[in-house]
Amino acid sequence: MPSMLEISPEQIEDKRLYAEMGLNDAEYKQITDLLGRRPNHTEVGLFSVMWSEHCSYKNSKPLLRKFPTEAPHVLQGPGEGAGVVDIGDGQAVVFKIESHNHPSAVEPYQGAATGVGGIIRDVFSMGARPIALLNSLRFGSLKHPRIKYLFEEVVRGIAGYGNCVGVPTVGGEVQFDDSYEANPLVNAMCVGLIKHEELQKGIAAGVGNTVMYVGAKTGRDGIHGATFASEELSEEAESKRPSVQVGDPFMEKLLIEACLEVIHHDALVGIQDMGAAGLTSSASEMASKAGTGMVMDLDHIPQREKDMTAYEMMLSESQERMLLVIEQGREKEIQAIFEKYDLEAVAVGEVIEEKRFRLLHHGEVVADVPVDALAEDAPVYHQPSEVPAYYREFQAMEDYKPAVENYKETLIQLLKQPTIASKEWVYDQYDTMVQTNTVVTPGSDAAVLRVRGTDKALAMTTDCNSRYIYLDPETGGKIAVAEAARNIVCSGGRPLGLTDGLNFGSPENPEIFWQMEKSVDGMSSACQSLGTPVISGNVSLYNESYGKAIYPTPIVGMVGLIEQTEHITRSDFKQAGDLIYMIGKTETEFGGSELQGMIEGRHFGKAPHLDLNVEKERQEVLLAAIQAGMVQSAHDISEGGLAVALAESLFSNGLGCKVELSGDKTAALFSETQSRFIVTVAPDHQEQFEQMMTEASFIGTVTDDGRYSVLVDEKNVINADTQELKEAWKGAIPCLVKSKA
Amino acid sequence: MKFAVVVFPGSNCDRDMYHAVKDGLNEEVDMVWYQEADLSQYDAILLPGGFSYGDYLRSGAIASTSDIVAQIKEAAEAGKPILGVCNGFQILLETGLLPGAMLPNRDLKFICHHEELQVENNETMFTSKYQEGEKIQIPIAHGDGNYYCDKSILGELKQNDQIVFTYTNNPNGSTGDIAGIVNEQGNVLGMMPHPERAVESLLGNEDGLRLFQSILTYWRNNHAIHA
Amino acid sequence: MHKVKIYITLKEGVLDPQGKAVQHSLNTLDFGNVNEVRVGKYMEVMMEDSEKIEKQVEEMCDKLLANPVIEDYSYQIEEVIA
Amino acid sequence: MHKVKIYITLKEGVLDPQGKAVQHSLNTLDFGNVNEVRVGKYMEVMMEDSEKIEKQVEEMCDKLLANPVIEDYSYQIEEVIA
Ligand SMILES: Nc1ncnc2c1ncn2[C@@H]1O[C@H](COP(=O)(O)OP(=O)(O)O)[C@@H](O)[C@H]1O
Ligand SMILES: [Mg+2]
Repeated sequence: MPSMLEISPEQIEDKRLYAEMGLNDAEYKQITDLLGRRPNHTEVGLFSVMWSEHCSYKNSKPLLRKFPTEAPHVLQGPGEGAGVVDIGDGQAVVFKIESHNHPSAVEPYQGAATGVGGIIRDVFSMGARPIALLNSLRFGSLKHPRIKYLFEEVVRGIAGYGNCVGVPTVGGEVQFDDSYEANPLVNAMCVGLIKHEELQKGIAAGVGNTVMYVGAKTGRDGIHGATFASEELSEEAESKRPSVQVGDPFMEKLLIEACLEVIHHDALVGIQDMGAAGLTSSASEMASKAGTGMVMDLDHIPQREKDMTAYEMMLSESQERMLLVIEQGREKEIQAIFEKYDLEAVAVGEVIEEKRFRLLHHGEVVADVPVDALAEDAPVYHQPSEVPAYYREFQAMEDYKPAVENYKETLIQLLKQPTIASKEWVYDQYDTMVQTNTVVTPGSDAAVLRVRGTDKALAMTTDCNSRYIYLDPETGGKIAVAEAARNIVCSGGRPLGLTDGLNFGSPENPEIFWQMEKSVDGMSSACQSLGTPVISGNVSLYNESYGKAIYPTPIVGMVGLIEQTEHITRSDFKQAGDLIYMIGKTETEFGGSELQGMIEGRHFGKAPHLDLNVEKERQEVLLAAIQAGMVQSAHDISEGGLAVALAESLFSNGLGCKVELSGDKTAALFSETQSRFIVTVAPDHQEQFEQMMTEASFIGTVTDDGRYSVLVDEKNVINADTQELKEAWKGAIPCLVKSKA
Repeated sequence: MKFAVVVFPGSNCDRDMYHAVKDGLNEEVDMVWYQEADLSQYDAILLPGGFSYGDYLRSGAIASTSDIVAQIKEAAEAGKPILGVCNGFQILLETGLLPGAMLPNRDLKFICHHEELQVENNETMFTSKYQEGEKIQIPIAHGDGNYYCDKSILGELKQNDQIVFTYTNNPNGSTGDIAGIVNEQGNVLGMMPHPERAVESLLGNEDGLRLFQSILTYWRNNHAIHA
Repeated sequence: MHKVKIYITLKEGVLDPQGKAVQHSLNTLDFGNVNEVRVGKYMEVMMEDSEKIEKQVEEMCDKLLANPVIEDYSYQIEEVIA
Repeated sequence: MHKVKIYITLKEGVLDPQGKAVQHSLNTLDFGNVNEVRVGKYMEVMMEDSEKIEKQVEEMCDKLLANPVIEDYSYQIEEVIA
């Protein structure tokens, strides 16, 4: 059966070659049992990628089951290319987030670009037109030249791909922390819009139907990308470099248009993108979902390079490829659509009744395995979990409170912290407006896009404060979901659901697994409380190098529905004379705060407290107030506390504020107590607003003198020129990027 | 009035242009695929932005070799309004319908935000609805928007009043702060900023709408004369 | 079969933002003796034999590969045994 | 003074979308005998004399000019009289 030069099944077993492909002894044994014989080289390859964490979720499955995934408006939960949520009028939004951390660490431009390309394919393979991109990025300190390079190239790669395919990049977040120094995170999210009846599935139904391959030719790129993504980064990664994929956004643009045309063709049965593990995963998953089998003749696979083996073709992660199943005999009709776009559509196989995955190459059977063995029977591990010593220590600590002397200087320094500073340097490189739907471009709490032809709009955001999660994963997990929801609510939307990008270290480390477990618990309970089901997601594990793991970073990508475009609200103050309110009470909470990091150079202690009932109540009332037209601007209070949130609200319109607070100055200004908002209200609505929002306290007024003035207990604490603050905030990242090492 | 938006492989502002005419101007408009178009049926031709052929080689270069260019040239000679925005401008440069060439932005980065433009010439069929010297806000979104021409061409452009829009705050290094130019006859306009992104108050800006209205007014005036 | 190597350079006098940036980076990286950098394109084109290859190459360059407003080109043709 | 000519090409096997698009366009332009196009970079670097120019050039390429993950480079050094 195997071709002459191939390593024999016996050699694979004897020399434990499967281990190099990422399979352990027990897994190899399980494969041998499933097949009733030793697997050949190609077959071991198929299993190694399908049973990698990236494809099988073998370490995270038990945790993912905890997420609430159902709600009446969820049309498609996790399991397909992307989740789908009804927004009324026969329309739905489709969205998902995906990580491309390891490829980006090795080749940041292409890694980030192909990350964007991949998530877009997940969305249009559902039949949806991609309407927006977001991203969530984590890097080490910009002081290091290598980090600067990674940061610049990742942003350039996201821009290079997204701008070219014509999907606006409308939001995201970037944070900097030493824990990401050797292991940056690059997560990309895509949102699409679809009519209900256009929803597609990735199924290979109908025995006898034809399997078609569309898009770019297959090369040797990214071979073992999926297992690579599931392994710890090490020196060895350097030698794996040739596996880096290169993206072709032009090809992707053609694919989008052609595929969105093909979905209207009645001969189409199923469609799926070739993502991680390429042909292997798309083909076997399509068959497995349909309860069928598939036979493919690899001689027909369009190939970019000479003499590719079956193993290489099946494991290649060449980009911009799609797999279609169409009614037998109607190949020409489908091909005609792709021809218009100069794309090749090639018949490469057939759906069979027998639930086998059978591959032919040069007239020989080179692999023949049960379909479900690949897609369904991957082992599931319940990893041991252990409370880390650091957590016990942090919980036992006295509450931390920083000593602040010069409040104005502290505010300026906070505004210059890269995590807080303006991200304009980043989003100025993204086409934020193409498709002409973007109502709120980056810079506010969430991006807002109108839904053309209706009076509705969509709000979207990505969020995750990994410092809180590190200190206390359960509370931090709750905060991540709650904060994303706050951003949606502040924009005038009701959260519809979320996609999660779980980025962690090695699950085989019990303390890391504990972080995973607890974060998921926290996120799940917040999802329950806030009514935001998880509709899709992605898991990226082994984000560590030299034994040092990243901060646990479960990113939340959330989409909300704004019922009428007139509800769209921004974070910046609108008009002098408006009244400023703070919703919520401030406690002294500095564990994991921006100020703590700035002063101490590390994060410790307890994460801020979060009461989900309070959170839910406040979000509901605030949304109602916005919908009732009483709110001029709304902004959640997050990193850097009230002082920073106030400053951010002034920058767009060059206004000023006069605010009077009471109590402890440091806490009043910089504490990161959760569930708080700053809201401005026109004087006309004062009474009505105060009646409705009983938890709001009046703290000052918006002025037109361009001064930032805060008094605490009637004493002047900060009095600064808004412009001076803005320059510090706006200039920080460009300055760090430009500065020499 | 009937507009054609020519769609090349990789065009991505084609729908935006379509909506600007259809919803902003309430006129007839078709998106026509570059291989299937019969431009003789249309009164005005719009070349949209995007990345035709991925901007590979040079932006606009590969599109400028396609067969449809002959039809575009014919329409230009017939005096029809032809508007190329962003990649459309780059294509017009590559075909030689407009003088000059595009280089990468001075800072080598793609840039996208609103820019202030000055209307230098309001006597074209594209700008009659603006005041001369008027400052307007139009979004830009490009990586290769650094307009280049040599001194003698710049002199000619100035002498013939072919410079239609300039940037008040040159964002990309363009020669003479040029944001948009017309041909000598005045019926072919190329500009990097995107007027089709500025036609609705919901999206925060309507300064681009008058450009389309100017085309319509011109056509109506002329059409009335011929009819 | 022929392998044609084509070099496309910016005309003298045309500003080269990329070259400038590269030069600047090299200077800061301690290559102080770098005076000027110009960035162009290098293409390798494989062509099946034809009698008028030279003419073809020039035509290709004139029509598509180089933009005469800003660029010059030169080329080398090598015969290769397939 | 030295003029250093640097040629940067994509490694074999690395996808070259640009080359593919150019090839396709040349084929439709009636250059049917064009089989493959690979697009790379060509740089001309003017350097003041130094004893270890060769070493410098390689360092420059390794550190900045070429991306070792996906690109190869080669170079020629010419002496020029200023
Ligand atoms: N990587 C990015 N891509 C696009 N927009 C970004 C990115 N990072 C930040 N932004 C935008 O900058 C603004 C501020 O971001 P951030 O401080 O993270 O907001 P918040 O704390 O309200 O979530 C938001 O509008 C966000 O969308
Ligand atoms: Mg916010």
